Formats: sequence, structure tokens, C-alpha cells
Amino acid sequence: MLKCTINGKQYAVPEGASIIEAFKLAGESLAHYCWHPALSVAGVCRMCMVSIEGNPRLQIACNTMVTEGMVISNQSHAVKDSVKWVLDFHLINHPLDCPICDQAGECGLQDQYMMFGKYTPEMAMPKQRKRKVVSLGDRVVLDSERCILCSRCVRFTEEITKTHELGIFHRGDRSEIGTFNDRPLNNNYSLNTVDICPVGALTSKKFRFRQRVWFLKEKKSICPGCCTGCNIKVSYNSKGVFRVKPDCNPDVNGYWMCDEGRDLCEKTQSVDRLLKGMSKYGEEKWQEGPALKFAKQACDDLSALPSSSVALVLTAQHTCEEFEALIQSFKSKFKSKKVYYWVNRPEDFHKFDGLLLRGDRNPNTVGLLQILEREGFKSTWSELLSDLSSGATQGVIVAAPEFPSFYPDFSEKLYELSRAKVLTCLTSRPIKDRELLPGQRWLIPLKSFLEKEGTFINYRGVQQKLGTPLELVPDAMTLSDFARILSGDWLERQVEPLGSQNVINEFMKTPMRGL
Amino acid sequence: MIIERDRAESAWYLPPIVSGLMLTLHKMIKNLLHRKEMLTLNYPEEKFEYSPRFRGNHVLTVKKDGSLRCTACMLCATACPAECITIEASEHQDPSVEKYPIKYEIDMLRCVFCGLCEEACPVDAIRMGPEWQRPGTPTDSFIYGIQELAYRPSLKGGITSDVDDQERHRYGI
Amino acid sequence: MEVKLLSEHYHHDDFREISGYQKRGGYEALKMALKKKPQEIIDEVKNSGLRGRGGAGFPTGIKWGFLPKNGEPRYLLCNADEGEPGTFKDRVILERAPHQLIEGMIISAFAIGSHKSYIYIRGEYVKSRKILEKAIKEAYAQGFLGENILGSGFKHDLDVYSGAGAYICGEETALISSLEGKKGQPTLKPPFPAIEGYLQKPTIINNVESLASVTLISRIGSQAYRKYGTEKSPGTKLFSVSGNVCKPGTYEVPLGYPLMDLINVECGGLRTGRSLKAVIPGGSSAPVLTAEEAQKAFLTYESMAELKTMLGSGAVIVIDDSNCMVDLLHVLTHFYHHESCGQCTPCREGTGWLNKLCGTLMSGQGRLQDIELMDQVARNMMGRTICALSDAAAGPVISFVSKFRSEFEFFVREGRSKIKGGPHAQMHH
Amino acid sequence: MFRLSKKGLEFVQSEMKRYETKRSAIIPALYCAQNENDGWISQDVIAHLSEVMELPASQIHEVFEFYTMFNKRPVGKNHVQVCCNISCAMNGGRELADHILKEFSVNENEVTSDGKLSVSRVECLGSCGTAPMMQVNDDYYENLTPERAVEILKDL
Repeated sequence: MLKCTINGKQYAVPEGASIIEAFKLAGESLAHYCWHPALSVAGVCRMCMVSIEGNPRLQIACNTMVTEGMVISNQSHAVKDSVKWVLDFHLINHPLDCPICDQAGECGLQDQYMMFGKYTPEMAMPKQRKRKVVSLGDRVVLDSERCILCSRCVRFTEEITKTHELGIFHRGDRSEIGTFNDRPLNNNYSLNTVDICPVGALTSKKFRFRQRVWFLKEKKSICPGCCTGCNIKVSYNSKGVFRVKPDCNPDVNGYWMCDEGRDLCEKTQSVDRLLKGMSKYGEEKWQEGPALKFAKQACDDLSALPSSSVALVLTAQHTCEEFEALIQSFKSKFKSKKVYYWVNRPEDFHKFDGLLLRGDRNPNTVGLLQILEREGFKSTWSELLSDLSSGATQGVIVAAPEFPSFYPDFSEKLYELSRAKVLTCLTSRPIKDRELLPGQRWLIPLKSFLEKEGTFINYRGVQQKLGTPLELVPDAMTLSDFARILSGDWLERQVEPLGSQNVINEFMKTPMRGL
Repeated sequence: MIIERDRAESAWYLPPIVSGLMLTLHKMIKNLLHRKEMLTLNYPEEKFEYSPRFRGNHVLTVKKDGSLRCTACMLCATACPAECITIEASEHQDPSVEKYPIKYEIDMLRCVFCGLCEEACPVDAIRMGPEWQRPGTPTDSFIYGIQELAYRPSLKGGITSDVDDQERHRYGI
Repeated sequence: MEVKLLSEHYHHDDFREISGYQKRGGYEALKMALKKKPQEIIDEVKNSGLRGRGGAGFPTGIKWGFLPKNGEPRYLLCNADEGEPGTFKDRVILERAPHQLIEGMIISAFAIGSHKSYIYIRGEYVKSRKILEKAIKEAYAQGFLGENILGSGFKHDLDVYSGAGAYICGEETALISSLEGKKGQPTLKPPFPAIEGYLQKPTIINNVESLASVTLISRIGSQAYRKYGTEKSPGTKLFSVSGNVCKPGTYEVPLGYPLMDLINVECGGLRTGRSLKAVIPGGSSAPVLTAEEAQKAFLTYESMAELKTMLGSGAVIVIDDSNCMVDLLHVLTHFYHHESCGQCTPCREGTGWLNKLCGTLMSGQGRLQDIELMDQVARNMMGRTICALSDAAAGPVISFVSKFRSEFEFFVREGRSKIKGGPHAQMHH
Repeated sequence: MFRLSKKGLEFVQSEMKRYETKRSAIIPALYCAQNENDGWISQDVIAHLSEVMELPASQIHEVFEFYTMFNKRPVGKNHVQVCCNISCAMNGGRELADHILKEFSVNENEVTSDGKLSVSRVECLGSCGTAPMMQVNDDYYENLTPERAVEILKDL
């Protein structure tokens, strides 16, 4: 450890740390744009100026290493003046179109201008005009005028994805970032460039103009898209979920996440969801009804069968707590050992894109396997199928995958399972009629990963909590809820549905005086 | 609140009543003699002209080409204490416009006419005009949309904003 | 008095061929050097006090000393990207005495233990490049390059790499970036090239004239070299004189020579009827000297530093009283705006801003506060960037504005040039 | 679609082996392609080079845009570059450029209708002692007067 003094206070920082890292560790604020902890040092924004005792020139903090006994300050007049001017240089060609810029509210230029700005603009000449609203592929939009050429995005495609799409073309104040010939930026990590852009130069096509960031709340969660389990921050408000950003976790995903993972969060919105319980007897039409009531009825139907003829099918897209609860309640209710693991494409499990995305598209394979092993369930899928054809298994409870898109043979398998007399399918997605054979069918809406608490265990065995739940589909339940119904406990609802937070005339609910 | 007066004082109510009636009589005679100076208006045929600074019904201004000035920055919605403004933004065909509202609604029954939206607007897109009357029966008819806010007949094709994008670009702002 | 040490034989046309070069003692220094220990050569260069001729004037021998003392592969690069306006001395060496440079490079490479070197030549010097390539071929044929040079066991390869038009590639780290096939953008220091340069290997970059001088020093010895010049600026140097003089050109004079003598004696003075107004003593990046200051100036690094300017690459630009200083400054701000690589914000935006400010002055629409603003902008560009281009752009602005303020103010007040008249809406580009 | 000639392809491949890194061959390859594509480089050229050299197109494009000697638009058979930097400016470089433009009635950076000539003003070409000067393709012409310059250009 090295001792150093930052703004008059003593700190100890690890050897090899740059001054900017020391400032971060010390919790001191320091203006910067181009420096990013996961990228190489570019040293081009010139904002992180500090004065070092014994050095007549101001130095940039990102490329200067801390040495023993160094006395560093960014509070001196010279530093503040220099930062003011450098910020002014940043702004002279910046279009100042904050009202229409999506970054407004979380913009590095806005924030730092409030902190260090010069407030007296002296640039009275026409600004450099550059290209606006350039589409870079399916996900990203570029506005060159807003760009401050910090080169973070360029370094990202060079160093992290190694796809080299982005570059800075031309020179001087004509410099512009872009792709060659406006080729699309369609790698699977392209939205990270939007995240690391300190200004509104790169914006997400999907999120663009949908919400102002100050109307959004943030919730931490875990991406359910694969067994890596990237930490995420979900931005939502009463109108729904709007975007997902990676949350830094050096042990799991660093600062990044893939675009596919971000898309998954869109699929939790109610349009894609099973909203109510559904039931069908034989060739009848589907009936819709409250999930709780239907779940209870489904449990009754299952209980009517011989207890050893009921099977439980699990997929690794639910939390450990849910598996635990459902297996316990299943065991005590049916005294059956028929618990099956619905695994999909195990041959892809070793696949890895070299950065984050893994072939096992289930977030909790490790967790499920641990529980199955502990409980000693070793039944195979073929046993289940033969039991179904022989009639040894007549009732099946399926905890269907939350994202059936990762199960290409989902309908096929479900069709096979629907050979059972009573099929209770716990699913967060609507099921098409043709996926099921006639019989006694129950569909119970399940909550998505955003709506429940619990633990995912990733491929390396790291246990991660899902965070506080939202409520998107009020009627949906978790597997644990279903387990309680199965064992005979009724549920009481606690969480207010998300939609109800935005009652327009809220004051109408309270009785008015005088009326 | 009840003000208690002593008996003697409260017994002398007759003279004020008489003086009150005298005033009425005085005004009646005066109005009959000078009908033009009469303050009473025959509403709704006659209407009172408020000062231009009066904060009445909202107006969305338009550009020279007649399209909406609003850039859907949502600052008005942010500033609004009554949360009565709903805006939905969208991508404009013209990259120099970039963002515009496809939906702009003000719930007039919630609005408290504080004028903060007008103050928050960076492009002079919303003003509070001198109009204030607006009768209606169901609640729905008090949610004004773009058509109502910018192009209602009384505005005669829209009010042009003071902030011109082309001028701004010319000066390099 | 011109002293022709380096340029002794430059007037012989066959000096650029290996036969003519060897006839006049060429490659003798190499033969001697290969018999010495590398450290002896480094010491010789250190003793000679040779200072880098590219512009910064950093002692060459000391620079070589920064290399790590292990056997790691290292590179020697010759900076022939002569782009500083006013400078054309390297072109003279490249075209008239390519072998002198090659010999100097082999000696230097031997001294620092490098087996591969490049001459990075600016793209516009097509003719120079052809001459140089021919010379290298000749040197290979004679066994001065390649495996086992002159039986000494020392192996060295030399190649030419052509730039493609970027002033900034004259900066060491930008030159390395350009040679690596990237944009010619300077990189952060530390790490310095001597530790991590071309392909992250230790690299030494020297100017053409510096390397040619190594040949000279190896031949005549450091003592003889030190006879010329001053204590802190020993030896002779090529000066490129241009602008309003009768005989512009490249002249070799010992350092310490008075600036006015160079102008009046060697260059034949100013044209008749003209008087001296200003001199830029070290290429366009050097702050300008007024006529009075020029009288006091000597051609040494220290004398120029005293006058708050620099000797730079030795490019003396003589300005007579027929020139409008606002106009000339606009030429320079345009140049730096054109050449800024665009990495660091203060330089990227600042050079553009200065050019715009100067442009408004030239169009006759300037305001008095714009003059002050130019000075302010320039001062805040100094020392804020990775490389020195920002300082180079700011230096002339500050000196022009402070020393010729009346001319700038006249332009603002009258909307026309004090010298040339007429509002020059578009005098440059 | 631009394709390098067989000779050009061989040259590019040999350049890729000549230097320590493949990337160093970008500048020589661009020069070669510019020669084969009538003196300028289009997006096609870069796309082709990117294929031939197996380098990301963005890297080649970055280099192409950075350096001034790669022409971004078509040039005439004789591409004239007139230095307008300080020493030349003091000796009539700018007037020389104006004169040439007027004489051949062509705008700056544009090509004459017969495709023979294009003129641009450039920064210092390192010939300050012999100002004013111009570069026609690869050759320097120094100590010019406007009349002499036009004469030279007409003789080409």
C-alpha cells in the first residue's frame, strides 16, 4: 500500500493505482470523461487535471501513478480554472440540444457543468456541424455533434468485443466517430457503448424518446438470459419496464452485459404474459379465471389422482427458493419420487462467446441440480415418457421455462407431457392450443424474474439475489405460492400491483370534507 | 368565526341597512343615466378582456411551417405540480427536428394554472393565453389534446413561437 | 560566417551516390566506429553535447542513455517527417547526402544495439524518398547494411517508411503510431518511447540532422565538434531561412551566431526599401520576435529561451514591413487547425476556436474583446494536452497578439489591415 | 467495384510481410490503391483493401481519413497542390493559387471538365526557401511566378 494525501486527507492506496483510481477509492470527486475502469487509458478529455506537490505542471490523474507520499489536490485555483476551461472547450461545439437529448438527466456534460462550469459562454461563432441521427445498426443511433470524442466506445469495440466496428475518422475538430460506410454496429454487446457514452452521442434505438430518465426508478436484479447471471439495473416506472443496464460486479460480469439479455426484460411486459389462470376439460373451450382459484382447483384435480402417479417437471429458470418449496410440498403431498429435470440442448452448454454469453441459457442450472442431487432425484426424461404412455403417470405439474424461446422443442415436449390425464402448467407465457392434447388442462400464470425474490446460482456457483420485486402481472404467482396452495395454505396478497400506483385521481379515494 | 358585540351596538343595525340600500339606489340611478360606463357585462355575449399576462387556457405554439413547436422534452410535465401533462414523444422524419410529441395532453380539471409549464419550456412551446372559458359536461372533454391546444378555432391556425430553430442553427446555437 | 562541417560536400552532385560519398571519406567513420565499444560511441556523442535538431533540442546522447540496459530488441527511428512550416533543412540532407544519414544511423544503431531501423519520411518528399531508397540499396550492396556489417558481426537492417501528409507525425509518439499503421496520433507519456515505443519495444527517435551529425562527430571527434558553438549549444547547425530575404535557403552556421548576421550576411538582407518587422526564429511554432528583439538574438538554445522563444528546428522566417501580422497569424491558426489530430479536447477545439476568432478579425467583424479572448484561449491550451501541438498553436497567437497588438486593434477598429488595407474577407482558404 | 490489379495485389501482400505488423502496410496499400483508382480512394477501395489485407475496414478508413495525401474525391490527371503556408503566403503563394484557379477556370478541389487538372491549396510542403511553389502529382516546382506556373501546367 502507498500512502498519499488527497485534498489534505491521508489515504492508503494499492500499489500501481493511478491517481484517478485513488480518488475513486477515497470517494473524492474528480471530473473525467474518457477514463473508464474497464478500458485502457486514453487521456484525451483532459478533465481529470490535478496538481501534484513538487510538479509545476498540472497532470492528468488517469495516466499518473500514485507514488509514496504524493500530495495531490484538485481543489487549487489552477486546477479549477483549468477544468473550467477544458469543459468550455468541450462545449464550444456541443449543440446544447438537451431538450431533445435522451441523455439529459444522466449526462456527464450537464453534471460536470453544474459542478465545474464557467457559466459565461464566450464562443460567439457558428459551431462545427456534423451528422445527426445516424443509424448504426438495429440498436444504436449516433449523433456526432453531441460526441465529445472521449473514444470510450471505440476502445470498447477494440478492446472488449474486438469487433473493431467503430472508429474516429478525420482529424481535428472535424473528427467524428462512426462505422466504416455506416455499416451496422450489430455485435451482441453494442448497447454497452450507449451505457459508457458520457453524453448523448450514442443512444439506444429501443429506449430512445420513450421516457426521460428522471421519471424512472431503478431496481437491481440478475439477468435470467444465461448461466452467467449478469448483474443488472432495471429502469422502470408505473408505465412499465423501459431499459436494462449492467450493474458492475467484478466477479460476474464486470461492467458489461449482452444485448440479448436486455431484450429479455422487454418480454416481461404484460403483452407477452399469461395474465389469468386458464382451464380446459377435454375438447371444451378455454375458461379464464383468477389464478388463485384455478390453482386451488388444479391442486384438487391432482390430489384426486393416485398419489404415486403425479410427476413434477422442473426447468432451471426459476429460483432456488421456489424449487425448494415446490419439491418439499410435492414430496409431502404426493409421496412420489417422480421429479424430473427438463433440460434443453445440453450439447450447447459448453458454448461461450468469449465475453459473457454462455450456451446454457438457464440462469439457475447449478441451483436446480444441487437440490435434485440433495433430494436424490435421478429420474430421466425417458422414464417419464414411458410412464406417461403406460399410464403409470397420470398427473403432471410443469414449471415451464420463463423464456421458452431458449427451448426450441418447447411445444413438442409440452405436447408429449400433455399425454397425462391432468396437466398443470405453471407458465408466464400464453400456451397455444395446439401444443396440448385434449384432457384436463390448467395454466397458472407465473411471475417473471423481476417480480419475485430469490436466488440464482450461476455457472461458477456464485449465489446472487434477485432484489426487491416489482409487480407487473397482478394475478401471477411464484412457484412457492403454488407450493403453498398445493400443501393447503391459502395466500394473502401483499404487494400492490404496479399499475395501481398511478391512479390518476388519487385524492378521490379519500373522502372529501364537505361533500 | 362569530364576533360577539354588545347589545347596544348590535341594536343599531338599521342605519347601515339604509345606507346600503342608498348605495344600491345611487348605483341604479347612475347606471340608468350613464349606461355606457356600466361595469356589468352581458355575459356570455360580452366578455371581459384580460391582460396578456393572464394565465388562462394553455396554447401550444407552432413553427413558421405550422407544425408543433414542442420538442417533447417533458420539462413542463416535470415541472407541473398537478401532474396534469402527459406527453408521448416520437422520432421525427427530419433529423434536424429529431423529436416531437405524438401525444400532448393536459387534464384541465387537474391543472392549477400555476404557469410553471410555461416557465419551464426552453423553446417557448407552451404559453398560457388569455382565454379561460371552456364549458363541458363529461370529464373526458377536459383532457385537451394537440388539436385542441394548438389548433383550436380561436387561435386562427396557431400562434407562432418566438424560438426559431433555423435561426438558432444559423447563429450556431 | 558559414562553417561547412556537415554540408561540406553538399554542392557536389555525386555526393548523393555511394562512390562520390566514399571518395570524400564516406563510411570511414562507420569503419572506425565498428571497432569501438558501443558505450564509447554513446560517450562520444554525449561529450559532443549534440542537441536534437528536430525542435526540442534534447541532448541526443542523454536520450540514448534512457534505453533499458538489457538485450531486449530495440528500434532506431529516423524522423524525416519535416513538416514545420519554414523548415526544409532535412530535405537538403536527404537529397544531397543520403549516405551521411545512413552512415549516422548505422553508427547510432550500433551504439544503442538496435538491429532494425526505419526512416520515417513525409509522404510529400517523393523525390527524397527515391534518392534515399537508392542509397540504401547501394549501402546494402557494399555491405554497410545487412548481416555482419564489414565483418564486425553487427547486423542491421534499414528501411524507409513513407508518411501520408500529417504534420503531427513529426511528434515522436505520433510517428510511432503512424509507423504501426494507425492514425498518427500521439500517445500518452509515460511510457516514454525509450522504454515502450514502436511495437511496445524500446525505441529511439532522432532527427535527420542529428543522425547525420553523429557521422560528423564520429569522424572528427567530439573535441573538434565542440570547437564550434557555445558551451550549452555546441557545434554547427543547418538553418533554413525563408520569407522576405534576398537569398533564402539552407545555411550551416555555428551555434551562437547572431541572428541578424545570418539574415544580413548569409541571406543578403532584406529586399531594398524594406525594413525588418519580425522574425520567427524556430519554425512556425516558435513565438515571434520583434525587430528589436531580433537584434539581440543569438542562434543558441539558451539565447532564444531568454527571449521566450525557441530555436526549434532552425527555421528562420523573416517578416518585413509589407506583411500584415493579423493575416500571417491567420495563416498559422489555419495551419494548426488543419493539423490538430483531434485527440485532446483543448487542442481539438482550441485550434478551431482560434482559427475562427482570427477569421472573424480578418473579415473585419472582430470585436476588441476577441483579441483578449484569443489570448485567453491560447493560454488555456498550453500544457493541457498529450503532445506539444497545442502549445505550438498557442505560442504564436500569444506572441503575435502581445507584440503586435496595435495592428490587431487597428484591424478591429477600422475593419481593414493597417498594412494591406481593404477588408480581407477571405485571404486564406 | 474496385479490384487491385495483380501487380498491386502482389505489392500489398509483400508490404504486409515487409513490416513487423500487418497494419503498417495500410499506408503503402492505400497509396497503391490510390494510384490504381485514378488518384483517389472511394469506400469501395477501402472495403476491398479490408478484404485483401484481412483488417477491419474501420482501421483502414481511420488511416485514410487522417492523412491528407489520400484524396477523398476524384482529382484530375495532374493534381496541383499549391502551398499557402507562411513562407509561401509571404511570397505570393495564395495569389499563385488564385491565378491558377482563374486561369483554368476551375474551383478549388474540383476537376476541370477535361479531367486533366485539379487544384488544391495545401499546408507547408517543405520548400519554404524556394517559395512560392507547387506540387504537381509527385514533382515539386519551385520559385514560381503565376505566369510561369500556368506555363508549366499548360505544358504538362
